[in-house]
Parts: sequence; C-alpha cells; structure tokens
Amino acid sequence: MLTIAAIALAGCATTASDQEIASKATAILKQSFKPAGQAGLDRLEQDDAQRICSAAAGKPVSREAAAEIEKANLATIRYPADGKLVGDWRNGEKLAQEGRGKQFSDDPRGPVGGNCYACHELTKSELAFGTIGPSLYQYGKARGQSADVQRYTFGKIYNSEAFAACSNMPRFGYKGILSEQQIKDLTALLLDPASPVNQ
Amino acid sequence: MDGGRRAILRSAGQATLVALAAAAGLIKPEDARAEGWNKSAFDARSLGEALKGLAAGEPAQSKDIAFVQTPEIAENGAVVPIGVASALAKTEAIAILIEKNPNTLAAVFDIAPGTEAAVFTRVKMAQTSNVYALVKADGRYYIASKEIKVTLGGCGG
Amino acid sequence: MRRSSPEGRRLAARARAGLRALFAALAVAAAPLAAAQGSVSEEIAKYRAALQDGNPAELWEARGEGLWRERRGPKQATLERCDLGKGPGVVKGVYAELPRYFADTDRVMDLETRLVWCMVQLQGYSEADAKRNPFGSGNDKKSDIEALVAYITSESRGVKMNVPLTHPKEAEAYGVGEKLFFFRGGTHDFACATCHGEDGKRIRLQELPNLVTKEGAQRAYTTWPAYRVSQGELRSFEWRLYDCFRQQRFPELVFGSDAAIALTMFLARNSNGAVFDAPAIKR
Amino acid sequence: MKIRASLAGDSTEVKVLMSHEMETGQRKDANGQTIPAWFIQNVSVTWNGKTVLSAQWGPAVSKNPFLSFKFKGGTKGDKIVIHWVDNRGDRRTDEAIIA
Repeated sequence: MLTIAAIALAGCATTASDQEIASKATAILKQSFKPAGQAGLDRLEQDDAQRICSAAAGKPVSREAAAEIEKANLATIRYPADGKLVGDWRNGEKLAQEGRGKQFSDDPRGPVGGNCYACHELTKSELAFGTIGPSLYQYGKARGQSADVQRYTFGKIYNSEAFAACSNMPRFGYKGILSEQQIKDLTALLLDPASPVNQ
Repeated sequence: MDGGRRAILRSAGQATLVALAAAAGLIKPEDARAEGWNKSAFDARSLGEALKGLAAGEPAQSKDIAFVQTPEIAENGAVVPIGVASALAKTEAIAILIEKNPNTLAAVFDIAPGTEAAVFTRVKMAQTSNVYALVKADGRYYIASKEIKVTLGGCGG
Repeated sequence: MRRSSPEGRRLAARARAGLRALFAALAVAAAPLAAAQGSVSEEIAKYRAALQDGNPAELWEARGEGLWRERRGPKQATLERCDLGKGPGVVKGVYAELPRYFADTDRVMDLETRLVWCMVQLQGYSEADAKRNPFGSGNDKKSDIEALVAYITSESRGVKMNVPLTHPKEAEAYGVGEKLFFFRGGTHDFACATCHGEDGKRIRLQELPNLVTKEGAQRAYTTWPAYRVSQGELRSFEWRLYDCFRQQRFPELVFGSDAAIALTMFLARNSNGAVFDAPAIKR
Repeated sequence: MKIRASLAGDSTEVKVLMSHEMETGQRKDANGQTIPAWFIQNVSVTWNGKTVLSAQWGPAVSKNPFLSFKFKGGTKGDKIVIHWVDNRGDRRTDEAIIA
C-alpha cells in the first residue's frame, strides 16, 4: 500500500526547477499582498486541501490524494445538534442572491451571503445565474427529502470537499462563511417542496 | 389592431376632454432665458406627471417612433443605450422617459429643422422598466414604448 | 418640447387627437413584447454592441496624452523621455511587448510599474507619491496612472501581442505567474483558475474567459484596459487583478508588486499573436 | 469633451462624449450622507453658429454622457461647437472641425 502511494507520488513528482519556481512563487505571494479590512495575510496560509489542489494546477489530483482530502474534510462537518437540517427557504433565497461577505471591502458585521446564483441556476425567475456549478433547479424535486438527502445536502454546503476533492465550491460551514442556521436555510431552498427551486 | 384601438379610444373620449381642459391651464409661458430647464417635468415622479410637466397632454401611440440600437436586456443599469428615431413629419422634439426611475423624465432633445429626428444616448435605469419615447411633431405629441430588462452581472460582490 | 406651440394650435391639435387617449396608448404600450424576444445572450450581445460606438475611455486617453506631455513633478519634466521598452519617448506599440525585462532596473516590469519608475526618475516624484492613487474614483480622485495607461495602451491598438520570454527573469516571472494563477487560498478556497480554468462558464450572466487556453487569454488580455460602465471608470490591468483578488477574498494585492507583474506576464504572454484592441468598454 | 464630426453622404454625424459625474442625488456616501445631485442640465450643438440640437437632461443620463445624431449639410472644415451647463452653473464649451 505504501509502495503504491510512493510510486504514485513519484509519477507526478515535480522537476527541480519547477520546485524552485514554486518556492519563488510562495515568497513573492507573501510580499505582494497587504492586510486590508477584514482580510489579513493569514488568508494566504494554505491548508492541506488548498495546497494539494493548487499544486495540481487544474488537473485532477491522484485518487489517493482525493480520498485523503475527502476523508479529512468529511470529519469537519458539524451537523446541527437539534437534528433539524432544513430551515426557511425564503431566507435561503436571500442568501443565494447575496454576493457580499468576507471581501476586504465588505463590512465585517455583514451581510454575508452564499452567492449561489453566481455559479448555479436555482430558479426559473432569476435569469442572471452562473454556470460554474451544475444547475440546481428542481434539486429537491428530483431527489426527495429523505434523511440521507438532507444530510448530504447540508454536508455539501458545509464542506464541499468532503464529497469532491478540489471542488470549486467554497466550504461554507467549515471555513466559517455561513452559520449553521444559514446552511439550514440554504438546504431548505434546495429541498423544501414550496421553494421556487422545486417549482 | 387599428379597429380595436379605435374602440378603446372612443370609450376614453370623454375622459380626454376633461384632461384637455386641465392640461390647458398647465401650459407654461416661454422661459425668457436662452437655456431653460423644465424643472416640473424633470421633478415628476410618474409618467402622467412627467407628461403634464412637458405639456404633452395625452400623446397618441405611434408606430412611426422606433427604438434603434436599444437592447431589450441591459447588462448593467448604469449605462443603458437608447436610440429613438421618429418618422413623423416635422419632428420638433424627442423625450426619453423611464417609468420606474425615481424621476421619470430622463432627457428632452429639441430637433432643429434639418436635423435628423434620431438621437442616441445612454441612461441609467434603477430596475427593469418600460421606457417611453415621446415625440412632438408638427405641434402634436406621440409616444411609443419598450420594456428593457436590467440584469445583475458580475460576481455579485 | 418646453417651447410650446401657440395655444390655439395646440388645442386644435388636441381636438384632432381626441381619439388618442393616453390610457389607450398606455394599454397598448404595456402589452408584453410578444415575439422577437431574442435569447438572453443575444440581447446581451446587442447591449455590448450598442456600447462600442462611443467609449468614454477616450476621455481618459485624451487626459493621459496631456499628462504625458505636461511638465510635472519636482523636476518639472514631461514623460516624453520615458523608455517603455522601445526607446525613450516611444509609445507606439510598446504595450504589446509588456511586461518585459528592463536592464536599468534589472527587473521585469509591467506598464504601470514602468510609468511609476519614469515618474520617479524623470519628474522627481517620490515612489510613494507616484503610486499614491493607482485607481481612480470619481471626479475628486482621478488617477493619473490610469489616464496614462489609457493613452499608452491606445497607441498599441491594432498591434499584435508579442511579449518576450527571452531573458531568464522573464521566464521566471511567467512561471511564477502560472503558479499564482492556480493558488487557492482565503476563506473561499478561490484561485484565479476557479473562475477562469474552464471553457464556456459564466458567473451570473458574465462569460468567463478560460485563461488557461490561448484563445481565452487572447480574448481577455487584448480587451484590457476597459471602461467599466458599472463603475464609470477606466480600469487598468493592474486594477483587474486587484479586484479579482478582492473578490477571491484575498488580502489586498499591492500595486506594482511582483505577484501582479508575474500574473500579468503569464496572461500577456499567453495572448501572444492576438491583435491588441483596447481600451475597450465592458459591463 | 471628445467630439467627432464626420461627413456621411449629405449629412454630418456628430458624436460626443462628455466628462461629467452625472450624480443622481440618490446615492449615499460611505458615511451615509446623501451625495448631492450634480448633472448636466443643458446641452447645445451649433454648426457655423446655427443651433442644430439642444437638449435638457436630468440626472438619469449616464455618467460621462454620450450623444450622437446627424444633421443635413455641413462641409469639411466647418466648425461644430458644443456647450453644456450643469446644475451647479459650471459650463464647458468645446469645438471640433468636421472631418
């Protein structure tokens, strides 16, 4: 097992000069940013997932690395103590529309949104949706509302990399972007039969 | 289309006369200054008020007014290109009105004889709205409209 | 329209127009636009086309040209001896070959950084003063750098991008830029590549160029700087990077920093062969 | 101002960009204070001294306004003068030659 991993690593080992460039890039990065508003230089400190996904440079990471990332991130998900995973879809819709939050230009007191429409189609009434992520229109209608679907949906919003290593989607719960209640409300936007997502 | 419109118009005939009388009292004396600015029209907060301010009364719907180089969707409400062309003889003025803006009237252009009755400019739109092109031709007023949708572009931040 | 025709004539006209009640006019007007509604992207394309004719960037270009020729700074000198890579005073076509290595500073520099250097060397400004206001904001805070950038880039319109990668420091900057392009960080795990690493993607309604491909880099890089209608400002490429990082939830990219130059080098070099066509006008 | 006046058949096409904030009076600054309205109210375009177009604008005209139209006549070398005055009483006049 260890041997296989070692071979896999060797297979995508970087050349010496590439490593030089990489360390140069890290040094340059640190000198090229300054703290502003709520965004300190700590935001340039990468965790394992960020580091491994960056090094892949847009290509898929190895199966082993992906499994490691997913396992580590799955362990971070905190499900609500009250066991209720589905909140208010109306507030979820507002959060899906809200693009502000965590930028150095944003008020640290909020609002902070999920900005879901930036990347996903969600409802038929909002034409201005992005396509970086898949369409989520009729997400709940297609999947139902079983306990498993609720857990997956809440968990995916909480930490997307638990299910897809190097996902483009932010880890809203794990990184403290959205509160537990806000994630419940987004879960409701996706799953509630009354939500415009499921019309 | 024509027959239908006439029917509607006939039924509204009585209301028209009342409105005419009211409008007659609103005609403003010629401003003595070379550069006048029609404050009451620009302050108007509805289409009806703006038309009153312009002393336009009840303009007739006209197919001889066209929106040209005017998209149906604006990528940003801060800059919405609007072109208005009038095929009405003796067009003297063209005005652009935006129904759902805080102030309805956006611009008025006086067209000198010899100048083509077509103007192109850019306006701000607070939200998706009907945009009206009002034309004064040979002393009479005509109107046409077009809905322009304002979308949210960019990253949302 | 304010100048009303004689009252009598008006009333006569009104009587003739008696059939044309406002209500009816509005009823017709308010009817939904039935057919002829193009798709969203077609209509957005029309919107953009309508903006092409009459780009307020020209106001910045004119101001920038004035600043280039004006005696300014402690030394009361013009920038007309500034060497942007093709010799002192040459403006034509220089932007198509930037960033590049400059022997006099032993550094790879982009246009903005080089302009700052010229303002310091030729006009006697302190570096801090020259960099003080890199991005304009309204009438009270006009950026001289952005105006100069508008003028100088306009002098490369129609010129093929031809960014060199011959000096080792140019190659290094390109390599570093590529690494930075894929660097994920911040609260949201975003990298440049998150939005600009795949073909045919949109954020909201905005198409995202895939900057990893030659075509994507060419289309994007050759249309900056641009007048942003959403801001009513001309924006330079350094601003583009600065604001991308803001939206990536990173801290603030330092103007003229090595990261800014390296990323510019990566993207500019990838656009080689395409015809430069800016300052443009964008949402 | 950036003025372009060019002959197109027997007409002259005038295109102009004006540098102006066109502040609506509806926006607030960072401190929550309303930014006062500041916008061009009157524009006039003359060709050899004769007014060919005049306009009244409200604050809904976009920042850095654009205006384009055509008039009959005009020959190369004729002078086009554009003048604006805003609600603060600031004025600006610029000229261009028909090309």
